[in-house]
Amino acid sequence: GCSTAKTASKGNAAGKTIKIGVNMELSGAAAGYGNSQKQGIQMAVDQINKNGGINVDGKKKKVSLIIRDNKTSTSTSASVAAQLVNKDKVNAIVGPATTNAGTAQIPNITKAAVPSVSPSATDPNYTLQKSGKVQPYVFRACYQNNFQGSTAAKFAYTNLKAKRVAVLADNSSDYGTGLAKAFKKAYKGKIAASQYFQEGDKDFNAILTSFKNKKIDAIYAPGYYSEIGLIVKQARQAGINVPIIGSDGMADPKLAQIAGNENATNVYYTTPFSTRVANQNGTAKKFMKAFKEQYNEEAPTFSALAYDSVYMIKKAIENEKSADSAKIAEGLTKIKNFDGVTGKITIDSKHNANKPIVVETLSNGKVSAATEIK
Amino acid sequence: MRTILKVDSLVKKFGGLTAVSNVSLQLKEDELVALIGPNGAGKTTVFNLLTGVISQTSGTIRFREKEDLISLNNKKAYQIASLGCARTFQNIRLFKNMTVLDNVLVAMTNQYKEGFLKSIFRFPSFYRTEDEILKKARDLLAIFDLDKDMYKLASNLPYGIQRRLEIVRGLAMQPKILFLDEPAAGMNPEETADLTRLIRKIQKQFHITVLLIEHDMSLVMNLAERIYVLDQGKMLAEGTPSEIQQNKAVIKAYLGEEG
Amino acid sequence: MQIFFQQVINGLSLGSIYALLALGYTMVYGIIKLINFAHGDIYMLGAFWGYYVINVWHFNFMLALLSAMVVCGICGVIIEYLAYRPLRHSPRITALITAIGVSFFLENGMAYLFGSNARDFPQVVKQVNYDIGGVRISNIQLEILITSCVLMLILQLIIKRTKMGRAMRAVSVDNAAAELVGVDLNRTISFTFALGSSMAGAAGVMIGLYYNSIDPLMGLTPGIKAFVAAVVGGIGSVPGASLGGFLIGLLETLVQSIGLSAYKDAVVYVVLIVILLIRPMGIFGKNVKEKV
Amino acid sequence: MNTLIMVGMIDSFIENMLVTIWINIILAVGLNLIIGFAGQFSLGHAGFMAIGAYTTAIITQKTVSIGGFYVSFIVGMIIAVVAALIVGIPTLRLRGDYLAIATMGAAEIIRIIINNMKITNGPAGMFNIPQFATWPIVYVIMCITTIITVNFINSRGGRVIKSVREDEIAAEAMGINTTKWKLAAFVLGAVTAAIAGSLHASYLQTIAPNDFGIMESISILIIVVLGGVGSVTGTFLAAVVLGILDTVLQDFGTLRMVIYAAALVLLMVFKPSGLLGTWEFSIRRLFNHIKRRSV
Amino acid sequence: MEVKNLVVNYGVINAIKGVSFEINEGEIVSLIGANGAGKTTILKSISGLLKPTSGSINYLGRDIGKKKAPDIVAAGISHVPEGRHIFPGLSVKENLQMGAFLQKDRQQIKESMEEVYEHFHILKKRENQDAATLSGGEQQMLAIGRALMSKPKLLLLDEPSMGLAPIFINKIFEIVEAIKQQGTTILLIEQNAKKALSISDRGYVLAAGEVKMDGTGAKLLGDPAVQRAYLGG
Ligand SMILES: Nc1ncnc2c1ncn2[C@@H]1O[C@H](COP(=O)(O)OP(=O)(O)OP(=O)(O)O)[C@@H](O)[C@H]1O
Ligand SMILES: Nc1ncnc2c1ncn2[C@@H]1O[C@H](COP(=O)(O)OP(=O)(O)OP(=O)(O)O)[C@@H](O)[C@H]1O
Ligand SMILES: CC(C)C[C@H](N)C(=O)O
Ligand SMILES: [Mg+2]
Ligand SMILES: [Mg+2]
Repeated sequence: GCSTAKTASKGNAAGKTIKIGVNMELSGAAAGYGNSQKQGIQMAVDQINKNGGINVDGKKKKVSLIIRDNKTSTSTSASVAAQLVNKDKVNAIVGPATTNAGTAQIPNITKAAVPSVSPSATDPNYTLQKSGKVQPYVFRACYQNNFQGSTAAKFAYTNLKAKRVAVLADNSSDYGTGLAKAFKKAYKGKIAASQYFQEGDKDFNAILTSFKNKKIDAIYAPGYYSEIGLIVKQARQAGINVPIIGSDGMADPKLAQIAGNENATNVYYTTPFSTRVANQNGTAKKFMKAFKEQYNEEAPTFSALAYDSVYMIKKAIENEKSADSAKIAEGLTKIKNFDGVTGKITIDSKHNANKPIVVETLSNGKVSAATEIK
Repeated sequence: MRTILKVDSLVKKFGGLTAVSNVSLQLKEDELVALIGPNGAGKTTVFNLLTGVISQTSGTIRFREKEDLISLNNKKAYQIASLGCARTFQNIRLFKNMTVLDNVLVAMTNQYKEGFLKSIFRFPSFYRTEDEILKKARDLLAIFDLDKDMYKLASNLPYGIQRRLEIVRGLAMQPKILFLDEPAAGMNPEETADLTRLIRKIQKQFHITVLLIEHDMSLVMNLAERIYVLDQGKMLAEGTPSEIQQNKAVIKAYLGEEG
Repeated sequence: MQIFFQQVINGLSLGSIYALLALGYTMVYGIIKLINFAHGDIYMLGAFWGYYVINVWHFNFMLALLSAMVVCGICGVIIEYLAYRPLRHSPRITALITAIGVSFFLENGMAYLFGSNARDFPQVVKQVNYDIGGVRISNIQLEILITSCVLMLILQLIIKRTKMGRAMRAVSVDNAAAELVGVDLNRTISFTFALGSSMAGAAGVMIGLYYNSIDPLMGLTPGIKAFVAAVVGGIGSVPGASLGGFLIGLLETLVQSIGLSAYKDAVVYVVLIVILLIRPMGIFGKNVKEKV
Repeated sequence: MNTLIMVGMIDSFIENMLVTIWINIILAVGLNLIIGFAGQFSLGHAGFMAIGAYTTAIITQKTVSIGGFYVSFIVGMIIAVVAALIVGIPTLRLRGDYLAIATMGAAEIIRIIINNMKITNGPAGMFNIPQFATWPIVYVIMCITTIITVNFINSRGGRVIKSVREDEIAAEAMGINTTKWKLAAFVLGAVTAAIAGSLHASYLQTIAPNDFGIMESISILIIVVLGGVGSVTGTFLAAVVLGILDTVLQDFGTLRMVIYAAALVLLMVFKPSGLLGTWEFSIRRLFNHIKRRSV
Repeated sequence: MEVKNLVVNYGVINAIKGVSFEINEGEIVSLIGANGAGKTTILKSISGLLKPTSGSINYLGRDIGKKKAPDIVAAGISHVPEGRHIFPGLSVKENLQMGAFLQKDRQQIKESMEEVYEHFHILKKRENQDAATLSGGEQQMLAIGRALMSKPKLLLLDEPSMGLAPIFINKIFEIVEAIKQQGTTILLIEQNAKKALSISDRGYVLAAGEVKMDGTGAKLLGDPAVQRAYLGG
C-alpha cells in the first residue's frame, strides 16, 4: 500500500515531474521487440520534453522515464512492476511487450492503482479479469488477436479467393497461436494443413516441403518478421509461390531484407500502421521521419506502437488535467479518435485499442498496395 | 566346521581372455584363507565374481544361509552384501568426503530402520535409534583405535589408516565373510606387522571367515590357515602355508627363488 | 517419392549444421569434460564477424569464412584462458556455471552493442537452385554439406594422425599422466578450443549465408541441439558427433514432414533418452570401463 | 515481519523480492539434495516445477477456495512423484552429464506437452490465477520444506545417498540398493520443485510454459553451485545474494544481464567451490562455540 | 642433480620443510620414510607436477624448479608416479607409444618397445587390451614400461614394487639395476626399504618433510635406528 500519500485518493500522485515507468523485455527471448519499443518510448518522451512537457491543468510538467528490464520473465516482470509503482512511484507504466510478462504485473499495478499501456500484448483476454470484467488498470495500444485473425481470414477468402490454406503459426507465444485460432474460426475455406514453429527456428524447409502437395491457395503465417521473413524466403526458393498472409508482426522493413526483395512478393499482412497510410497521415509521417533521423533505420511497428502508448498517456493526462495515476487510468478509458501513428485510436469498454485495419501488399520487397478492410 | 562358501567350476571370460577358468574353492566357517598368485592371475576377478560386482560366464557360487547353501548366481551386489559378504578393494574405495564415522554408519544401514516420516519429523524414537547406532559405531571404531579420528574426513587420513578404515567399514556390516584385497599394499614392514595383528584380532573377536589376497608373504604365511594359489586363471595349488612354500610349481610361478 | 528425397535433402542440410557445431562440443568435452555452454555463442560471433567483414571490408565468402574461423578460434582460446583455465582443478560443475556465465555474457554483450534485432546477412553468394528429378537443392546447401564433410574429415585426421591429436587423446583420459610423458597441457587444451571454436565460426558464417538472418541469441537453440547431437553420437567421438548431428537433422525433418511440428523438439528428446538407455555412452561413445 | 508490513516498511516490492527468494530457496534446496547430496546431476528441475504450477493453476481456477489450493498442492506433488518415477527409473542409470542431458530433455518434453495442451491454454499460459499463496504461507512452507530436507540429509537416508554419491560400487558392497536411493532423492527433490511451482503460480497469478524452460533449470542450478554444492546454508545465502543482485540490476536496463553474467563468471573463478563450499550452519556448533567462549 | 632447501606447500599444509639432497650421475639413490613423510611430494616437485614454494632443483647445471612437466621430460627425466596413472581407455600399446611422445626416431621407438616387452612379457600378451582393465600389477608394469619409452637419463620411481607378486618384485629390482647399468640415474622410493637400500648407492631417510639421515645404502642398512623404524625390526 501507499501510506505516505496525503490525499485520500488511490494511486501515485504526481510530483514535480510526471514519472513514466517502463517495464520492458530488454533481455531474454523477446529482447528484440522490447528494445524496439524502448526506442519508440524514448523518442516520444524526448519530443514531449523538448516541447516543454505535458500540460497538466495549465502547468507544463516534464516527463521522466524510469526504464527497467524484466528479462522476458514473468516473475521478474512482477518484481519490476512492484518496484516501479512502490519505489519509483511512477504515475503510469508503458509495457511490457508480451502478454505473459504483462499479466504478471497486473496484481501489483492494480494494488497500487497505476495504469499500464502495453504496446503489444495481444491476447484477447489480456485486459480482462477471470469474471470477464475489464481490468481497471490494464490497457493496450495494439489489436487483440481475434480481430486481426478474423480480418486476415476474410481477406484471404474474399479478396484473394483462397479456398484452401495452410496455417503455419509461431507456437512460442500467444501471438501466433491466438491469431491462428482466430483465423481458423473465421475462415470459410478449407484448412489444408496446420503446422507450428518455434521462435528462433531458422529452417522451415521440412514444413514447407510438406505443404507442397497439399494444393493450397495461400499460407497464413502469423508470427514475427524474423521467422516469417525466413519462411517467405524458403517458400519461394522451394517453388511455393502462393500468397503468404500474415499479421502486424511482419510489418517491418526487416522482413523484406531477410526474405530478399525478389522473394517478398505476393505477401500480405494485416496492420494498423502502414507506410502507405503514413503518407496521408501527418502524425505518422512526422514520426517516420524523426525516427529515421534519430536511429538511422526505418521505424519498426513496435516502436510506433510504443510511441503511441506514451502519447495515449499524455492525452489522458491532458484530458483529466491531472497526472495522478488513478486519474490517468480514468483518462485512458475515455480516449476517442486519438490521432496516433498507428491510426485513429479509440479505447473501447474492454480497454482495447480500436483502430482501422489495413492489409498491405508487398511486391519485390516494397509495399505496393494497402487495402482497408471494413 | 560347516562350509560357508562353495564355489564350483567358476569361469569368467572377458572377450577372448579367460581371466578365471574352472576355479573351485571352499571356505569353512571361521577360517582364514589366503588367495595368492602372480599379477593378472585373476584373484581380484574372483573377488568381483564372489561379491557380485561382475557376473560369471559359468559356474556356481553357493553361500550358507542358515541350514542351506543358497546360490548367489544372478544376485545383485547389494543383495549379496546384505546376505553377509563384506569386502575391501584393491584400490581403496572409501566414501572420501564423508567422515570416518559416517563411513561406518553407512555400512550399518541395513541393521536399523528409521522410517522416512520418523526421520524428517524427528520423532523421539528417531533420536533413540540414532543414539543406539552411534554408540555401536563408536565402540567398533574404538576397538581399532579410530575413534579419535571419528569426525575427520576419510580423504584426510594417511594411506595406512585408510586401509584400516576400509576393513572396519566392512566389519561394521556384521558380515559372515570378509574379503580383503591386498590389505597391506603400500604399507611398510612395520605397518604390515600391525595389520597382521589386527586381522588376527578381528578373526578371533568377531568369528568371521576371512579370504584375503596379498602379495606380502610375511603377512600371508603368518596368518593363513590355508592358501589357494591361482595362476593364469587356474587353480595351481592348495594347501597349508608350509606346503605351499615347498611347492615347486608355486615357487616357479609366484614366489621366486628367495620366497 | 520426390517429396521424400526433398525431405532427406532438407534433413541433411539442417543436420550438417548441427554436426559442425557438435564437433566443437565433443572435442572440448572430450578433453576437459566441460559442457562448453558458450559454444553456441561462438557460432553467433562467427556469424556477426562474417556480417561485418562482408559489409564493411567487402570480403568475399571464402575469406569471410576463413577469417571467421581464425577469429573464433582466437576467441575460444581467450575464453578458455580467462574463464576455464583458472578452474581446471575445481569441480566440473563450477566450470559449467562459468561456461553458462560466459554464454550469457556473449549473448547480452552482443545484444547491448549491436541490438537484439535480427539482421539480414549480406548475400555474397548468389543462390542457384538445381533441380534434379524434381528435387531441389541449392548451391549453398551443397556448399554447406561439402564444407561440413571436409572439415569433419580434416578434424578426424588431426585427431587420429597428428602428434597434437595424440596429445589431445592423452589429456582427455588423464592429464597428470599426459604431462608426465611430455604433453604440454595448456597448449593442447588451447589448441582444442581453437579447433572447436573455429568449427563453430565456420558454421556461423555458413548459416548466416544460408538463412540470411542473424541475431545475438541465434546460438542458443542450435547450441543445445548440437550438444544433444554430440551426446547421441557419443561424446568425445568425432564421427559420433557428425552422425548425431545428421540424425537429429533428419529426425526433426521427419517429424515436421508428418505434421507433428509442434512436438519437433519433444520427439528429439525422446529419441535422445531412448538412445541413452540403450547405449548409455552414445552411439560411438567408448564405454569407460571401471576396474574394481 | 508482519509488523514490518503494518508499519509500511515492507511494501509490495520488498515482499515480491522476498517471496521470489523464498521460492528459489525451495527449488534450490531440492535440487541441492539431488545434485549436492545424492550426486545426481539433474538439469530438469523446471519441469517438475511446471507440474506443480500448472496443477495449482488449473485446480484453483476451477475451485476458487483455499481448500482447492491445498488440494492442488497435494495433487501437484503426487503428479510430480509419478513423473519423477517415470523419468528417474530409466535415466538414473546414466552418469554425470549424460544424466543431465536426459533430465533436461525430460523437462523439455514436459514443457512442450504443456505448451500444446488445451487445458493449460497453450503458449499463452494461464493468468488470473487466484492468489492464495500470500507471503506468510510461502515463508512457512519454505521453512517446512527446508527442515524436512535437512532432517532427511541428517539421517540414515542422507548418509546413504551421500555414500552413493561418493562411490556407487562401494555403496553396493555395503548392501545398499543404489538405484532405490538415487530414485528416492530424485523424487524428493521433484516434490519440492512441484511445491515451489504451486507457490509460484499462486503468488504470481500468471504462468506460461516459457517460464519453465531450460533457462529456469539453469538459474536454479546457478543458485546451488554458487552457494556451494552440498551446503544448504550456502543455497540460502546464494538465493539471497542473487535475489538482491537481480533487483539491484533492474536499474541497469539493457546492461543488466551483461553485468550479471560478468559477476557470475568472476564469482565462480574466485570462489570455485561456491560461497560456502560444503560448510553448514549448525546451531549446535554455534552453541558449543559460545559455551567455549564463556568458559 | 642437486636439490636445495626445497619447500613445498599444499595450500596451508607445509609438506616439505626445506629438503636438500643430491644425486650423482649413474647412481641409484633411495628415499625412504614412513607414510606421509613427503617422498611422493618431492618426486612430484622434481617432475614438475607440483610447483615448489621455494628452494632450487638443479639438474645438469640448470635450475628446473620452475619448469613445466613437459620441459622436464624433454630434459630426460621420467617419472613413474604413485598410483600408476596409466592412460585408461587406450590400449597397452598406445600407452607405450604415448611414453615416447617426445621421441622422434621411429626405429628407436620400436626398439624401446621391444625392450619393454622383453622386460615384461605379460604386457606383450595384453598388447591390445584396454589398459584400464589390466590387473593391478600389470598396470604397475605398464607404468614403468611407459617411463622407459622416453629413454630417460634420470628415472624417478615411486614405489615400483607396490602390488607386485614376490617373483616380480625381484624382477623389478633386477630391471632397476639393469637400467642403471645402461647409464640411467635412478631415484627410488620404496616401502620395501631393505631391498631398496641393498641396491642403492646412497639413501636418504625422510620424516615429516625433513631429511633425518643420509649415507650409503649399506650404512643405512646397518644403522640400528633405521632398522627399527623402517626395516621391520
Ligand atoms: N573388465 C575386464 N576386461 C578385460 N580384461 C580384464 C577385466 N578385468 C580383468 N581383466 C584381466 O583379467 C586378468 C585378471 O585380472 P585380476 O585383476 O583378477 O588380476 P589379479 O590376480 O587381481 O592381479 P593383481 O595381483 O595384479 O591385482 C588380467 O589379465 C586382467 O587384464
Ligand atoms: N593433495 C594434497 N593436499 C594436501 N595435503 C597433501 C596432498 N598430498 C599429500 N599431502 C600431505 O603431504 C604430506 C606428504 O605426503 P606424500 O604423499 O609426499 O607422502 P609419502 O611419503 O609419499 O607417503 P606414502 O608412503 O604414503 O606414499 C602428507 O602429510 C600428506 O598428508
Ligand atoms: C512482442 C510480442 C512477442 C508480444 C506478443 N504479441 C504477446 O502478446 O505475447
Ligand atoms: Mg588384484
Ligand atoms: Mg607416496
